[in-house]
Amino acid sequence: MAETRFGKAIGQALADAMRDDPDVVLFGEDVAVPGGPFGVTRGLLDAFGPERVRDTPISEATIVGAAVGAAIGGLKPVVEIMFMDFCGIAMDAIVNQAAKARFMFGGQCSVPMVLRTPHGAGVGAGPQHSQCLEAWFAHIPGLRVVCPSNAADAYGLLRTAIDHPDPVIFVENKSLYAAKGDLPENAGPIPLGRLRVAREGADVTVVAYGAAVGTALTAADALAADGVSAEVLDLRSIQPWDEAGVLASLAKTHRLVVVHEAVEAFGVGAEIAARMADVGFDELDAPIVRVGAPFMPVAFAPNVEAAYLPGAAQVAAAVRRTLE
Amino acid sequence: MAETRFGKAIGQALADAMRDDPDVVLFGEDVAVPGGPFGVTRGLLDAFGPERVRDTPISEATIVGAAVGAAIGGLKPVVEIMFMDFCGIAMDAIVNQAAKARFMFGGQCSVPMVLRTPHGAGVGAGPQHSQCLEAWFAHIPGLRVVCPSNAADAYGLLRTAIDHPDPVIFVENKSLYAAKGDLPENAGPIPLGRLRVAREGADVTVVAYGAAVGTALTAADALAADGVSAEVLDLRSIQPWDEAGVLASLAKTHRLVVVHEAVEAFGVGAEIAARMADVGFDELDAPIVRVGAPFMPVAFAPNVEAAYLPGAAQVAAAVRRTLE
Amino acid sequence: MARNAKGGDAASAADRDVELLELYRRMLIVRRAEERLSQMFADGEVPGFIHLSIGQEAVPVGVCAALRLEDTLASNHRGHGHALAKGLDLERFFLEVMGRAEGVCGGRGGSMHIADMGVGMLGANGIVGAGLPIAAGSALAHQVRRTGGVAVAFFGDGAMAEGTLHETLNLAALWHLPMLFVCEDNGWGEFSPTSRQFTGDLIALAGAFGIDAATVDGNDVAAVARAASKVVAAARDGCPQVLRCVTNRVHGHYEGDPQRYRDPADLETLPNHDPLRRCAAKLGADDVAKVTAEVEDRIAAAVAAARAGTEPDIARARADVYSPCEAAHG
Amino acid sequence: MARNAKGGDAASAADRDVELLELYRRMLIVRRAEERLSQMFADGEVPGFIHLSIGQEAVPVGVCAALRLEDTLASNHRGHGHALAKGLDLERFFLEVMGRAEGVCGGRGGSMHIADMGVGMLGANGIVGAGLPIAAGSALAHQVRRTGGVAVAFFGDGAMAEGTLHETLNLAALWHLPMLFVCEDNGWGEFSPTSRQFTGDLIALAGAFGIDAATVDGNDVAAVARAASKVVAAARDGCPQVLRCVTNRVHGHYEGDPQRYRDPADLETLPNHDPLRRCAAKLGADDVAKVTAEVEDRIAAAVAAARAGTEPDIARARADVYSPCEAAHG
Ligand SMILES: Cc1ncc(C[n+]2csc(CCOP(=O)(O)OP(=O)(O)O)c2C)c(N)n1
Ligand SMILES: Cc1ncc(C[n+]2csc(CCOP(=O)(O)OP(=O)(O)O)c2C)c(N)n1
Ligand SMILES: [Mg+2]
Ligand SMILES: [Mg+2]
Repeated sequence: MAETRFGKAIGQALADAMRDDPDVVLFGEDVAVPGGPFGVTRGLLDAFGPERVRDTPISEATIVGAAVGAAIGGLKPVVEIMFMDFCGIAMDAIVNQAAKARFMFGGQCSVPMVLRTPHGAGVGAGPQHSQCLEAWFAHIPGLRVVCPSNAADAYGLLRTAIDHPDPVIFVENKSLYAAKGDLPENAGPIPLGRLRVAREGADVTVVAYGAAVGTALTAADALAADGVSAEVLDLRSIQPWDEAGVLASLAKTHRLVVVHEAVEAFGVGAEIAARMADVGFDELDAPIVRVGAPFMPVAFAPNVEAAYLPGAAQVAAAVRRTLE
Repeated sequence: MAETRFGKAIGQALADAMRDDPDVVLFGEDVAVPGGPFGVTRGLLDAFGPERVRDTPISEATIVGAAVGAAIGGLKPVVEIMFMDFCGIAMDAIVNQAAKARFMFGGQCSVPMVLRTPHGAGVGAGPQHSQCLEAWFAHIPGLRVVCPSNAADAYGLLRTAIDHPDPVIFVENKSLYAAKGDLPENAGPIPLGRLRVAREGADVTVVAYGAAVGTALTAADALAADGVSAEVLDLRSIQPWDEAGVLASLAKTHRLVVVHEAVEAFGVGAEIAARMADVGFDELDAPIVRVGAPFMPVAFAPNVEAAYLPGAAQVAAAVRRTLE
Repeated sequence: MARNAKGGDAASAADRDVELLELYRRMLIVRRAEERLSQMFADGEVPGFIHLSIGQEAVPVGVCAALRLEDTLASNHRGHGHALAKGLDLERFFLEVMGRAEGVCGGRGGSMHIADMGVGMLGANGIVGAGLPIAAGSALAHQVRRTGGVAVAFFGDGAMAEGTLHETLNLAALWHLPMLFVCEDNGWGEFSPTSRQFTGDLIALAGAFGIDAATVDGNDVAAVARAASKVVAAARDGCPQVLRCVTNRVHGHYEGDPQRYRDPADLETLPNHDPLRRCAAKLGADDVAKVTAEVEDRIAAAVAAARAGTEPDIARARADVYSPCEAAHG
Repeated sequence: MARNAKGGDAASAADRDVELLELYRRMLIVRRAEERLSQMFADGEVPGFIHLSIGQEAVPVGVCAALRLEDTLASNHRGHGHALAKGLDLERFFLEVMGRAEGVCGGRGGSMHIADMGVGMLGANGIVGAGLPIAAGSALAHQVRRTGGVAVAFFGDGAMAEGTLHETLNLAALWHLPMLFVCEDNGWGEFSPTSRQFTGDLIALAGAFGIDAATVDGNDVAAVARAASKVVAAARDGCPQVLRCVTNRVHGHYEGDPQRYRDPADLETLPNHDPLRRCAAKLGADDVAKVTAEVEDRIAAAVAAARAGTEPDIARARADVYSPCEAAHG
C-alpha cells in the first residue's frame, strides 16, 4: 500500500500496461517529450521509446481517427485529448467511427482504444476548458465511459480500459490530479460497470462519480453529525452504469440523491433518476433530487466559478429535502 | 388554410424570413443550386440570389464556425448540416463558440444563427445517417433546441428561431419531410419553450416531440378504443422545455410516459422523467415509463431498422404499464 | 466536360495482355455487380442509399493490383469498387447490400459501410473525409507492428474540402507513415461540381507538406496500376504518397438521382472515356468474350445465392454493439 | 535558434519618426501591460491561465495599424496584444483579466476570452484554430452587408495543424472574402517546437488555394505595418491574403511555465530580436523616455482603477446565458 497521487496512478497504469503489452501505444498533444500537460505521462517516452509514445500535431479529429485505424489494425492506442472541451472537434471519430465499427461491420472487429481526457472546473481555466461532457458519450451505443474518483480506482479502471476490446472514454477530473490516495502494491484491473460503495448508510442513497464522490462523502460526514446516515455510491463507470447496485441501495434507503459536477439539465444524473423513477418507483419514499452545476458555462471569475461548483452543502441540502 | 408538406413549410418559412429581413442568409452543402438534399431550399437561390443563398464546400466545422462569425457580424445565418450525424464534425463551433459567446463575452453580443439539421431513421440510411442526437445540444447552456412535429409548427417555430437572438438548433425528422399538414394563411411565429397539447386526455400524460408525436397520437387512438384516455403533449421545444406544462398535465393524469426516437438511455426523456420524479413526485401514481430506441446504432437491414424504431404498440404498452 | 487526364500510354511490361486481361476481369466484376445492383435497386430488391462507381472502376482495380493481402484500405461512401477489388467475396457482397444476415457485415452496414477485415478492407464510410485519419492509424499499426503493410485512403474530390485531408497529410509526412492517399477525382461532390466547392490544387497541397504527388489518367487501368505500383512501393518505404486519379462518375450521386444538373452533352461523351471500353480495345475479342461470360456467370450465381439470404435478427445485432466479454447496458 | 526572418528594412515613408513612435507607444502599452500582468499573476492577483505575448508585440500592433475601427479580428488564446492593439480600453482590460464585474466581459471571459465588440475585437479563443472560421464568417458579414470592412484571423504556427486552416483558406478563396490570415510564427506550440508538429509550409499551402502569401520579419513593427497595409488593402478588395510573421515567444506557454524545454542559449539571444528594443534604436532617446513615462502612468492608473473593481455576481452571469427576451430554462 503506497500513497500515490491520482495523476501518478494513471501514469503507473499506462506504464504497467505498456510493459505488459507491446501493442499499447500512446499519442496525443505534448504527451511524449513534455510528459503531458498535467505531467501524467512523464517518463513514458524514456521508458518505451519514440515509436510507442508520440507527440502529435494539434489535430484532435485526426488523433482520434488515427486511434480508430490503429486499434482496428491491432494496436491498443491510448490517446489523450488535452481538455474534454476539445472533444467537440473529434466527435465524429468518437461517435461515428470508434463507437459504431464493431456493430456496423457485423462484429468483424473491435476498436480497443482508450481516450483519456480531463474534465471539470475549479482551476480557473474558464468556459472552454472546464466542461463535463460525459453525458454525450454515455448516450452513444458502442462507447464505454469511465470516471474514477481516486488513485486506486484510476489505476485499476485504466488497466481494464486499456485491455478492453471496446472503445473507452476515460474521464479524469483535473482537480483530482494532485489528490493523494492509497494504491495497493499489487493493484490489478477493476471491472467496468460495477459501482463501489464508498460509504455505507441507511437513510438515503447518494450516487456520484469522479470528483463529486469526495463532495458526497464530505456531505455524508456533515449529515452523520445530524444523525442522518447516507450511503455513498461511487459509480466508477457511467456507461454501463450499475443499475442493479443503485437499485439494491435504494431498496434499503428508499431515498435517492444524484450528484455530479456536470450541469444538472440533461446530465448523467437524469438517466439514473429516470431509471429509478421507473424500475425503482415502488422503492421511492421521496422525490429524487439531483445536484449538478447550474445551467450556465463556467465563468472565469474565481468567485463565480466557486459558486458554480456543486458543493457538500448543496448535497446535504438535497439529502434533507428527501427526508422532509 | 392550405395543405402543405412539412419540408415545404420549412422552405416557406425560410423564404418569408429572407423577404422580411435582408440580413437573413442561407448556406450549407448543396442548399443553393441543387435546392437542398431534401429539396427544402429549392427556389431560394432564384428568389434571393447567390449572395444570400450559398453552396458551401464539404466543411462542416467551418460552415458552423462561419455562421458564428457572420451572426456576430450582424447577419442572421441559417445553415444546414445535411444529416444530424455530421454535427460530430462541427461540435466545437456549436458548443464552444456559438453557445458560449454571449455569456463569456459578458453579454456584449448575441449569436442569432439557426442550424437546421435532419435526424431520424426509417429511410434506410444506416448507422451514420440516422441518429437523433438532440440530447447533446440540450445539455449545453446557451443553445436552444427545437423539434417540430408538423408543417404548421415547423413554419412557426422556424420563423421564431430565425429572428431569435440566440443560436437555435432546429431539428427536422427526415421521415416527416413529405408529410402533409395544414399551414394557416397568415401563419406567424410560435414562441419557443411552450408545448402544444396535441390531444387532451385524462388518464395518462404522453410527452413526445418531432415524429414521435405522431406515434403517440396513433397509440392514443388505440388506447381510446380500450377506454384509456391519453393526453399527448408535443414539446415543440426541447431546450428550454415546458416544465410547467408537463407538470400541469401530470397533476391531472398522475401518470407519465415519455416518447422519442432517440435511444432511450441518456436521451431527452431522461431529463423530463428525472425532473418529474423531483418536482412532480407527489403527483405520480405510477412509474415513469420511457419509450425510446434500444441502445444500439441504426442498422442498415430494413427489418432491423423497422424493429428499432419505437412504435405505437410500444407506447401503448408503456401506457398500460403505468395503469397496472 | 468529361474528364480524362493526359497520361503516357505507351505499351510497357505492365500492359502485357495477360495482366491487362486480369485487370479487365476485375473491373468487369465491379461493373457488372454495380449494374446488377442498379437494376435490383430499381426493382426494390436493394434498399437504402447506394452510390455506384460505374465509370471509375480503373481506380480501385488499378490501385489494388499493387496491394498485398495484408495491406489495408479505408474507403468512402462509394466503396463497392474498393471492396471488390481488395478481394471481398461477391456473394457476401450481395448479401450485405441486400441487408441479409449472411452478408459480410451481417446486413448492418449495407452498401455505405461494407467492410471485410479479412482482406484489409476497413470499411466504406458514410462520413466524407473520415476514412483519411483511419487509414493513417492503420498505417501507424503497420509501422509499429512491422507488418510491412501499406494503408490506402480512397477519397473523392469533394472530400478535399474537409480538414481531415490537411491534418492527415501532415501526420503522414511527420511520422513517415506507409500510407497512400488516392483521390478519385470525378469532378463532382453530390450535385455540385467540385470547381464550385474547392479552390485548392491537391498536388500543390501535398507538395506543401513535402509529400510526392502525381496525377494519372484514372480511366486507364494499366496507367493506374503502373502508377500505383510505384507509389505503393514508395509508401511502403515510409514515404507517404498522393495519387490523383481523374475519372468520371457516370450514374447519379446515388441511385435514383436523375442528374438533371449535368450537361447532357457531357454525359454523352462519357462512353468514350469508359475504362472498360478503353481496356477492351486493347484486348482480343475472344478473351473479352470469355471473361465476360465467366463474370456474368459469377454475378448471376452470387445474386442467386444472395437471394437465399435471411433477415438479420435484431437481438443478435444488438448483442454486437459491445464485445461479448461483458453484457451491454441499456 | 531565436527567430528573425529577413525582411527589407530600408527607410521609407512608413518609417517616419512620428509614426514609428506611435507604433512604439502601442507596443509598449502591450508590453508593460503584460509585464504588469506577469507580476500580478506571480503575486496571485491575477487568476487562471494566462498566455503572454511578450516578444510578439510587433505583430498585433503592426497589423492593427492597418485596420479601421469597423474591421474585425478573431484572436486565439494569446490575445492580449490583439485586444489592446485593436483599441480595447486598458482599464477594462485589467478589470477583465482580474475577473471583475466591470471588466469588458464582466469577468466571465478573462484573459483567454477577452473581447470587445465595440472595437471589432471578436474574442480571444481557448480553442486552437477556432478563430479562423469565425473570422471567415465575419468577413462574410462585411461582404454581404457592404461594410467595407476586413476580418483578420490571428493564429499561431501550432494552429496550422488544425483542419480549420485548410477549410477556411478554401472558403475565403472560394467566396473572395475580405479576410486576412495572420500567422504569428513563434516556433512553438505549447511545449513542443512546431517543427516537431507540422511539416507544411504555410506560403505553399496558401498558394495551393491561389491565395497570396508573404513572410515578414515579425519583430520589425514598421515592416509588419507596411506589409499589413498592403495585404489589408488587397483583402478589402476581396482577395484574401496570408501574412506570416516570424517572431519569438519570450515567456513560457502560460505564466508559470519555466520553459525547461528551451535551449538556454536560444533564450539568451532573444533580447537581440526584441521588437521594442529594435524599434527604440531608431527613435530618439528623449521620445522613448517620454512615451515610456506616459505609458507607465497609464498602466499604473489602469491597474489602480482595476483594483477597485468588484466581484461579479453569479445570478447576473447566469442571466446572460441567453438573451433577455425569454427566461432561460434550467
Ligand atoms: C461529413 C459529411 N458531409 C457531407 C456528406 C454528404 N455527402 C455524401 S457524398 C458527398 C459528396 C462527396 O463527394 P466526393 O468526395 O467527390 O465523392 P464522390 O461522391 O464524387 O465519389 C457528400 C457531400 C457526408 N456523407 N459526410
Ligand atoms: C483545440 C485545441 N487543442 C489544443 C489546445 C491546447 N493548446 C493551447 S495553446 C496550444 C499551442 C498553440 O500553439 P500556437 O498556435 O503556435 O500558438 P502560441 O501558443 O505559440 O501563441 C495548445 C496545443 C487548445 N487550446 N485547443
Ligand atoms: Mg467526387
Ligand atoms: Mg506558436
